[in-house]
Amino acid sequence: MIDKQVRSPAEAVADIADGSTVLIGGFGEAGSPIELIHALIDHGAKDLTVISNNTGNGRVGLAALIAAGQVRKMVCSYPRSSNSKVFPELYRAGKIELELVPQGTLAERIRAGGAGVPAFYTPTTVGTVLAEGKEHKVFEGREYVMERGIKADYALVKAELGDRFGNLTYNKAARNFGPIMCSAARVAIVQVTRFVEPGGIDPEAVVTPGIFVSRVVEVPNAAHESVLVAQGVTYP
Amino acid sequence: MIDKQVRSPAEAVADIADGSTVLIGGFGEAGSPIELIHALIDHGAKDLTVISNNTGNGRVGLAALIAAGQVRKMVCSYPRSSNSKVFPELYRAGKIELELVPQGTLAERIRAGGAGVPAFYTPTTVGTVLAEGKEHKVFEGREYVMERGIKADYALVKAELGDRFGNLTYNKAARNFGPIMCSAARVAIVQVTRFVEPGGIDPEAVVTPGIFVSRVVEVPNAAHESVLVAQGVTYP
Amino acid sequence: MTVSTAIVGLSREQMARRAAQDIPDGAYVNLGIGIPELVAGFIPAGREVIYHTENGILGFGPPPPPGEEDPELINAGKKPVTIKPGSAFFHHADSFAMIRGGHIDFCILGAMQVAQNGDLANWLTNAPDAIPAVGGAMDLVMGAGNIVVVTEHVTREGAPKLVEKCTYPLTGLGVVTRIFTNLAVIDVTKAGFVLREIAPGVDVETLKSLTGAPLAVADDLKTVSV
Amino acid sequence: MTVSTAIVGLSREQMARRAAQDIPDGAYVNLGIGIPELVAGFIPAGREVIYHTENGILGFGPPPPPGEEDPELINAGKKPVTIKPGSAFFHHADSFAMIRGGHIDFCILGAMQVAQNGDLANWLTNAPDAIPAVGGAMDLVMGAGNIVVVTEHVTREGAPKLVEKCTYPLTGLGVVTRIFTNLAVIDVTKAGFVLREIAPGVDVETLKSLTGAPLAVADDLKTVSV
Repeated sequence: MIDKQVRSPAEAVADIADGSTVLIGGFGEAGSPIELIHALIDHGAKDLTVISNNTGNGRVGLAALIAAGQVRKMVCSYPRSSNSKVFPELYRAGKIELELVPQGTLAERIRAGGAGVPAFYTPTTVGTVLAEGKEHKVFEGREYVMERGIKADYALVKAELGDRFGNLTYNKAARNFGPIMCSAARVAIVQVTRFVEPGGIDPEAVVTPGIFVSRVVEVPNAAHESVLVAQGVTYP
Repeated sequence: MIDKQVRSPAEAVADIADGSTVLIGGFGEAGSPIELIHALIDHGAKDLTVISNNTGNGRVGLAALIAAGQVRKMVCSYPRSSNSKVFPELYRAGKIELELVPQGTLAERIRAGGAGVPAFYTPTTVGTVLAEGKEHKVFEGREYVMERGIKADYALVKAELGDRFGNLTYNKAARNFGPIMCSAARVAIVQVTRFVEPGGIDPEAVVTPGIFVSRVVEVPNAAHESVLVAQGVTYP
Repeated sequence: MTVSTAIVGLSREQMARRAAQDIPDGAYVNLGIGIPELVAGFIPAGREVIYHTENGILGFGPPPPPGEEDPELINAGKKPVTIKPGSAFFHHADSFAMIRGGHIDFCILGAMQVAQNGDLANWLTNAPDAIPAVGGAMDLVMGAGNIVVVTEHVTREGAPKLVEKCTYPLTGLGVVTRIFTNLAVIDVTKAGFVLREIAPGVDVETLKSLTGAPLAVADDLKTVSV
Repeated sequence: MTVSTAIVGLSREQMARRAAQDIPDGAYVNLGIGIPELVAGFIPAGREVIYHTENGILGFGPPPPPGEEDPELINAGKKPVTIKPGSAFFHHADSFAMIRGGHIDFCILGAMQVAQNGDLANWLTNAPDAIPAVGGAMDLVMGAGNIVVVTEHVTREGAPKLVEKCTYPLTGLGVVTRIFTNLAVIDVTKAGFVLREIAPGVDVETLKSLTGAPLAVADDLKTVSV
C-alpha cells in the first residue's frame, strides 16, 4: 500500500543532507511551512541553498533558519521586509550569497524544472542589470532573455488537505509556490492541516496530484509567522 | 457589469474571420466543443489554421469542419483514428497541410503561448525526423530542441460550469487542452454545460480563471461525437 | 515658504482618484504597493474592475474589518484582503502567466524615476547598502497591457522623479505610458513628456522647474479634475 | 508447419503478466495502447500501482461495466475507464509535465522495431501513404524513468522486430531498457541484446534466427514464468 504519511516534521526532514538545495514555499507568511522549517533547524543540515520568495520575518521560520547559519545561498525575489533583519545583516556582512530573481521568472523557472524544461525565454529583465551576462534571443522583433529551469533536492511546502497518495489542496493565497515547488523537487515534503482518506479530495479539485509529493505530515494548528513575531517568539 | 455570456454558439463565433488561427479543445471526443464547431461550420469562415490534438471522427464536429473545406492547415499530434476518413483523404490528396507536433510538445507550446514564453527547450523529438531543421542546444550534457509558443486568434473549448466572469470548471478527462487553450487565444470562446452565478464555483476549485475567457455560452445537453457517429449523423 | 506651499498639489487620495478614472470598465487590473493600492477605492460608479494580485488571487476585495484578517488571504503587499463572489485562487506560475502572457489590461505602479522615453526605475536605489529586492515589478512592466505610474512629482529632497534618463537601475525599458503625480498628469510619448493636466493652483513654469526633462504642453491642457 | 508451431510462444495475456512482474510497488505507471494496456490486470498481489494517462488522469481504474461508459472519462487510447478514490484530473500541460519532468517511473509501450542500442520505432512505417501520427510516444520515451517494450517477437510477415538498426523513423534514441516478447525477455545493454528469459518450448537457436541483431545469452538464462 502506498502511504506517504510520516509521523512528524522531524521524521519528514531527517534525511536532508548538508549542501542540499531546498525549495521553501510561502509568499511572506502565507503558505510558509513553519513547522517543517523549525524541524530543519533542529535537524541542523547546513550549507543549504534555499529557494524561496522572501527571507522571513523576525527570528522564526525562514528567518530563523538563516539566522542559524544553515543557509549558504538564497535564491529569492524579495529578500527584505519591514520586519526582516536577519538576511540584510548577513548579506551586508558578506556572510550569505544572494541570487536575485524576479518573482515571475522564479515561478516559471521552478515550473520549468518540474516539467522537464531546461530553459525558456522571457521578456522580463531585458535591458536591466538582472539580464547582464545572460543569453538573449530575438523572436518576432522583440528581445528575450534565456532563463534556466530550477530543480531541487527537497521542497518544504504547506498545504491544506492531503491523502496517503500525496494529493493536496491549499488554503487561499497560501497556494502560491506550493504546487510548482512540489513538482521541481526530488523529494517534496508537505505539511497539511488535515489528513483525509483517498477520495476525501474531489478529483476535480486536487491542486497538486500525489505524483509530485513524497511525504505528507499532519500539522493541525500550524503557527503563523506574524503571530509568533508579535509575541516576540524566537526559534529555537 | 462584466458579463461574458452570449446567447448562442452562432453569436459566439460570429466574428471569426477567414484566415484565423483557431485552437479547438478536446482529446478525441472528450472535451470536443461540438456545438461551437458546428456553429463555425454554419458561419463559414475558411482558410483556417486549426490546432487540435486530433482530426475528428465520422462527419460531425472537427471532421465535418475539415470536410467542409474550411481548414487550410492542421497542427496536431494524432491526425488519424479508427473512424477518421476525412483528414487522411484530404491529406493524401494534398488538399490540407499538416504540422505534426508531439502531444506533450503541443501542450507545452500552447501553455507557453498563453504564458508569454516565446520559446522553450524540450528533449522530445531529439534524434528523430520531427527535430530536423530545429535549433538544438545542450544543457548539462543532454541535447534539447527549441520549440516555439503558440498563440491563436480564437479558442473553442468545452467546459462544465461557467460564470459571467468566465471562470470555468471541466468534466473529468474533458479538461485536457481546455485551460491552456483558453490562455493562448486572443478570444477564448467556451461552451459550458451549466451557467452559474458568481460564487457558484468554489474559488479554490476554479480551473480556468475568467481572465483567460472572453465568451461563455450555455449548451446544456452537448452532443457526443461517438453517439452522433453511431447514429450515422453527418453535419451539416 | 511660498515654494513649498505651491508644490503641495494633490493629496494621495486625489492622485488615486484621478488615476482610477483611466481604468476602463471590465479591466483586469494589478495595483502596486503604496498609492496605487488606494486606486481601488475610487473606481467610478458603474464600472466593474477585477483585481489581480501576483500571489495568486483574481477578484479580491477591500481589506476585512479589524479582527477578521486571514494571514493566508493577503495581497502582493502582504496586506489582508477579502474575496468577492467569482474570485479564483491559483499558483504563482499561473499568476505570472497572466502577467507575462499579456492578460492583465492595466497596471498601476509606484516609481523612483521615470525617464522621458518611458524607462522606469522603481526597485533599487544606488545606496551602497541597499538590499536588492525586485519582487514582481519587472514581470509586470514587461507583461501587462498598459503601465501607468502614480508618484509624487519630486522626491522628499525635492529632486525631480521625471527625468531625461534614469540614474537608478531600471525596472523596464520604455514601458510607462502615463504618469499621475501630485502636480500633473503627464503622458510619455515618442517625443517625450507631454503635460495633459495640471493640478489646481500649480502653474506650468513651476511644474517645468520641478521636472527633470523637457515638458511639452498639450494644446488642450486641462486642470486635473478630482 | 513445425516452425510456426514452435514460435507461438506466450499469449498476449502471458506477455502482459510477465511484464507486470517488473513493476515495483508504489510506481507511477503509463501504459501504451495494445498489449501494454493488459498489464494493469496482472499486477502481483500486494503491490499498489498508480496509473497515469496522458489525457489527464492519475489513479484511474479498469473499464466500467457495459452501459456505464462515460465519453468524458477515457484513457489515452480513447477507451472508457473508471476512477478510484484518490484520483486526480489535470490539464494536458500538467500531464506532460509529469512525463517530461521524469515523474513517471515506468512506461510500457508497444514497438514496431527496437534496435540493439535501445532505439525505438513505434509511430510510423515507411509506407508512402501512411498518415503520420505521433501522439505522446516521443514525450513518453524521453521523459519516463524506465521504458520497456511489450511486443510480438516478429512481425505478422515473420520479420524480426528486434534489429541492429531501426529502418522505420525513430521515436527516441537509446531509450528502451527491456523487451518482453511472446518468445523471450531481453535486456538492452551497452553490449546489445542480452537474453534473460526464454518462453517455454522455445530454443535459443530458433530465437536467434528470429532476432535481427546479435543476441547474447545470460549465464543464468531462465524460462519465462507466467
